[in-house]
Amino acid sequence: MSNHAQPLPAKITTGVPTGRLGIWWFLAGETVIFGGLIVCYVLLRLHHPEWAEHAAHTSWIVGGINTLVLLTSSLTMVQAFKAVTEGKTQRAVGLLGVTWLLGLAFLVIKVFEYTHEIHGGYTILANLFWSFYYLMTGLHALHIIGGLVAIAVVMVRARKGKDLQRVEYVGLYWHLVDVVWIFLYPLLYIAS
Amino acid sequence: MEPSFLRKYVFSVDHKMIAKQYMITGLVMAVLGGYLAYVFRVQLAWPGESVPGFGPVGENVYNALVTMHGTIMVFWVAMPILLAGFGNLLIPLMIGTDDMAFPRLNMVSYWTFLVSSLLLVASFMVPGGAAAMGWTFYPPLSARAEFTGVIWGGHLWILAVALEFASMLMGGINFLTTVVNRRAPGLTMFRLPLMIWMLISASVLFMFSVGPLIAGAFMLLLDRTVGTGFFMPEAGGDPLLFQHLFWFFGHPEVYVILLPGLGVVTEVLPVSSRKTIFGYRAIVYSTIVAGLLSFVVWAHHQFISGINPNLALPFSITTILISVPFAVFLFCCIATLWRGSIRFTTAMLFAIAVIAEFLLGGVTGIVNGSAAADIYMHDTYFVVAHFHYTLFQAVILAMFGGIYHWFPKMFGRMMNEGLGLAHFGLTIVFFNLTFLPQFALGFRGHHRRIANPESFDWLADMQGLNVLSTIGSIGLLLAQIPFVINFFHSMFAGKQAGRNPWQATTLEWITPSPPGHGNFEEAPVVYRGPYVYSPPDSEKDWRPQHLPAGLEGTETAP
Amino acid sequence: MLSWLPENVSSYGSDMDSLLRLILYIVGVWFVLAEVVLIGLLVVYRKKPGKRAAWVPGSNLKQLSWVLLPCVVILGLDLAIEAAGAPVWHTIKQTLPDPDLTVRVSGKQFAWDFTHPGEDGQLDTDDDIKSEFDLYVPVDSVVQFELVSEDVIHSFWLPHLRLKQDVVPGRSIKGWFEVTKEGIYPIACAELCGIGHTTMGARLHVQSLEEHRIWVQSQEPLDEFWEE
Amino acid sequence: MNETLGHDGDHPHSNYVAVWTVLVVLLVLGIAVGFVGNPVLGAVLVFSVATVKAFLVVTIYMHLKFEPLLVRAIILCGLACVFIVLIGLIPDIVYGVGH
Repeated sequence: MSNHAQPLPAKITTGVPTGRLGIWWFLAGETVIFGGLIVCYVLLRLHHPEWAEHAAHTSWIVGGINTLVLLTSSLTMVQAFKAVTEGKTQRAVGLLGVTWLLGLAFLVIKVFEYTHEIHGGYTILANLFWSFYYLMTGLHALHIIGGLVAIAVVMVRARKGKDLQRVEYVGLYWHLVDVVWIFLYPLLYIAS
Repeated sequence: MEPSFLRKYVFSVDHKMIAKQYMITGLVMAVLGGYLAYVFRVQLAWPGESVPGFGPVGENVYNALVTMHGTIMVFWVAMPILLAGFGNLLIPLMIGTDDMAFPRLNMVSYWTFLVSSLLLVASFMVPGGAAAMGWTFYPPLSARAEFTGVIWGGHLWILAVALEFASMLMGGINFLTTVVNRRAPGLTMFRLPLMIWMLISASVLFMFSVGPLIAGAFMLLLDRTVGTGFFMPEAGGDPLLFQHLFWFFGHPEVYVILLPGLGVVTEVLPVSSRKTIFGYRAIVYSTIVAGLLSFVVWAHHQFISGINPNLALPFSITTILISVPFAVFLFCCIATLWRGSIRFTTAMLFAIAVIAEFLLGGVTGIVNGSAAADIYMHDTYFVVAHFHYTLFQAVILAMFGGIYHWFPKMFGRMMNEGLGLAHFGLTIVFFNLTFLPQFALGFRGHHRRIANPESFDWLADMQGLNVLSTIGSIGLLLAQIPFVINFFHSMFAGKQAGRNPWQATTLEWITPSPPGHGNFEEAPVVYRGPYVYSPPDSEKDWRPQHLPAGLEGTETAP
Repeated sequence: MLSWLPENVSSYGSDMDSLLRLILYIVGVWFVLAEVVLIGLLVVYRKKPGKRAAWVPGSNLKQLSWVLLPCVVILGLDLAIEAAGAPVWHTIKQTLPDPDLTVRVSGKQFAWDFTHPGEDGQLDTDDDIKSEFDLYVPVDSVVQFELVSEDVIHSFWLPHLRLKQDVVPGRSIKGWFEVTKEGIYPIACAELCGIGHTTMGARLHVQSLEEHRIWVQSQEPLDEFWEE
Repeated sequence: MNETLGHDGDHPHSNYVAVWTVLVVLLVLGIAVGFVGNPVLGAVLVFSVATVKAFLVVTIYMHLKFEPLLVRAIILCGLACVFIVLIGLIPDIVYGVGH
């Protein structure tokens, strides 16, 4: 540090648009929340090898279909962003609509899955594994619902050609929800 | 166009108004927290007597009092005033921008915080009373309502804390994005005032440490409401898991509220000693090191909680190592005074008191940090005295210092120095009278959170110290009266402050007092570091950050 | 401050007291030194007419060494404190000497239950002696305890023995102590455990070997009485 | 919040459909390795596949590979914290004494 005046540096900020930077900070916070939850589950799961028995009652087929649905929705979401950067707003709105429907499909499948499991006697109180199952998938489903609301808002604005940068922001969020599911799926459905 | 009353004072998106909203809400909560402390201190000094202004204190009421005192002081006083209040007020002003990056998010953040405060206050009025599980909320005590008899108070506590975290996360995102992207031209990271460094370090620490606890709070809420067993051993859960999650957050949280307080000190010291801060980079790096270390020390709160005893030693070593970066900080502050020209303004007195008291808080931390000594000291009044000597000074004393220092930027007027001096003297005397005896009580083995020290024979001959401490705490509360008078009187009738009453160098002092909408009349450009006081090549003993080359010596004040 | 400590009656208590003394001396010296320097600087460099402050930015190593060298010393002292504390921790928490007597301590809201072995010296046999509020142990003998909790977290706290250990439901935590002086000492709960936390106390009765033997024998009828 | 597109923060686009194809193949692979007899080996393989999938989504769909160091550091710090918790808690929760 000097007391003398110094020339201005050419550039001081990161070059990341403010909105996108804010979203990344938000996603980092989300990462730690879901990460903390997953860590708790993993630790207790390692302590209780007998949970494998319960985990066998989750359906890897339904879970797999849902993973496919989410992966595809991520594809349509990123395509919508691409369309925005190419100036094809109407195509972007259409792709956002497809993403929205895929998100809804995920939730519908999830509801059927829950119904089936609860009828089978596997409620949230059945065992700690199921408590974790409902907490983790439930929290994830809440994020999907939040994402659907956000996508709807962005779509309405984008139709009028406004706030197009938000397509990217909501996309970043949506991909993170996808990434969380990519980990939840093996944790709850596959690993024995 | 003049904004409507609602837009200007209630649903404001202006960072200065939001800062005032945070501070006033925090001060109101501080009064509540102080009142709770008064009630249980009287109970401790004269057990069983009816407390004037409250009534008799039952045992569960006592537990609720200490729980809510801790919760309120950490989450509803320290965080909103120091982090959110000073952060909102100072970040845009100090980095030379017109507002936060996301003004509307900022407003949402305050309103979320206000709702959380109301929920917390409401928990006193629900059947069963407020939460009585200790501010650390350890399960299984907190995981089942029947263990304490508190049902709704506990639910509301978790909800309120969760909302408060959400609010502070939004605020943190705002702070970090603003500082990264909206600094004035020329304001590189190493020209930032140290207060900004402290605020963003605190925000980063909060953001990365709170996640696991939020996950834990979801689990705990389900345990309480639905009856799951995430933390109940009979269901396969583990009570220690929550303690780990809590303290993984809890230790960085200490620095979240400590660092902004130290930031106030680093701003006030150079101004009032007319001398550049000693070791700017050393302070920045030691803050970063302390922040990093704070993520790997959490188990020192759990030495005797049943954790694997082999873990204690590594955690004890990392804990004790933390004394090094803080020693660097304190020594740099003390070295700043060397060969200065010290003016004893009220703000300066408080800043010096922060250093003096923090020294005692810091060295007593070594006793707790040593795993072996902690076997004896854990959960005694020694710990209580220790963390009040670190946090009371960082939160309350630094807050007062900050308010006296930046009052012109909040209300355009100066606070009264005479009343300030009285406030300072009484606060320091009674603060030490309250907490010094508690070190002795801790040595005696007086454990925490008991409503009646007379139930244990070996504590009987130390009861006089409890009385002394209570007298101190009552005096400490009364000592705030001059401040309240000063605050409201100066707000309306204080001496008009010019732009730069302290002849300070950082950017907030080139704005009008109080700054108008948009803060700066013309966007500032920064040419130098933040603390150029008494430069050797000038007659003037201060040189603002925005003064271009060739104009040195043309500073005018105020 | 050490004179405020309750009388030490355990075999490892004097190690704990010396550790506390060592830490207090080290940090006390530093605390006083730092405060004296602070106050001295405030007095010497108060504002005086015609005198202006110097320009000392502390940006080079030569100036910074005034701050960094003391910190290196502090680092060394920190490690010394750790080195002094590690054996004490090891003795109290990381070792389990062969016991002369094993007892089970069970915390519950809001009392301590103690299970002593009967004449056979074994726990979980028919002649176990149960007692609420009173733990009986012989003097100068290694007593191993097993801590369990029936409901919430408690903390087994014996100030005169310099011993504290949380009691966690779902875990069984072992520890030990050896009392060097006969007498009756308080036991308290040091972790907030609910409404009755304040009153959750018990007594440790330290008897001579002979007294303890007689006590064990005299308890059998009571135990049968309990069984009914 | 009134940024427009076309500033220096924009990224090149990759072939997203190809990435999606890889992701689906990995999904099938992940399910398949779940049926490996050895539970330890199975778990390692399953989570390796999941990590690769997540890496692809984050770097390409979320364009993290085009972001400056700061943004990558933010995410890495978050992950680092999660790992600290995981490592720090293993001795207690997984191998806790007598629980």
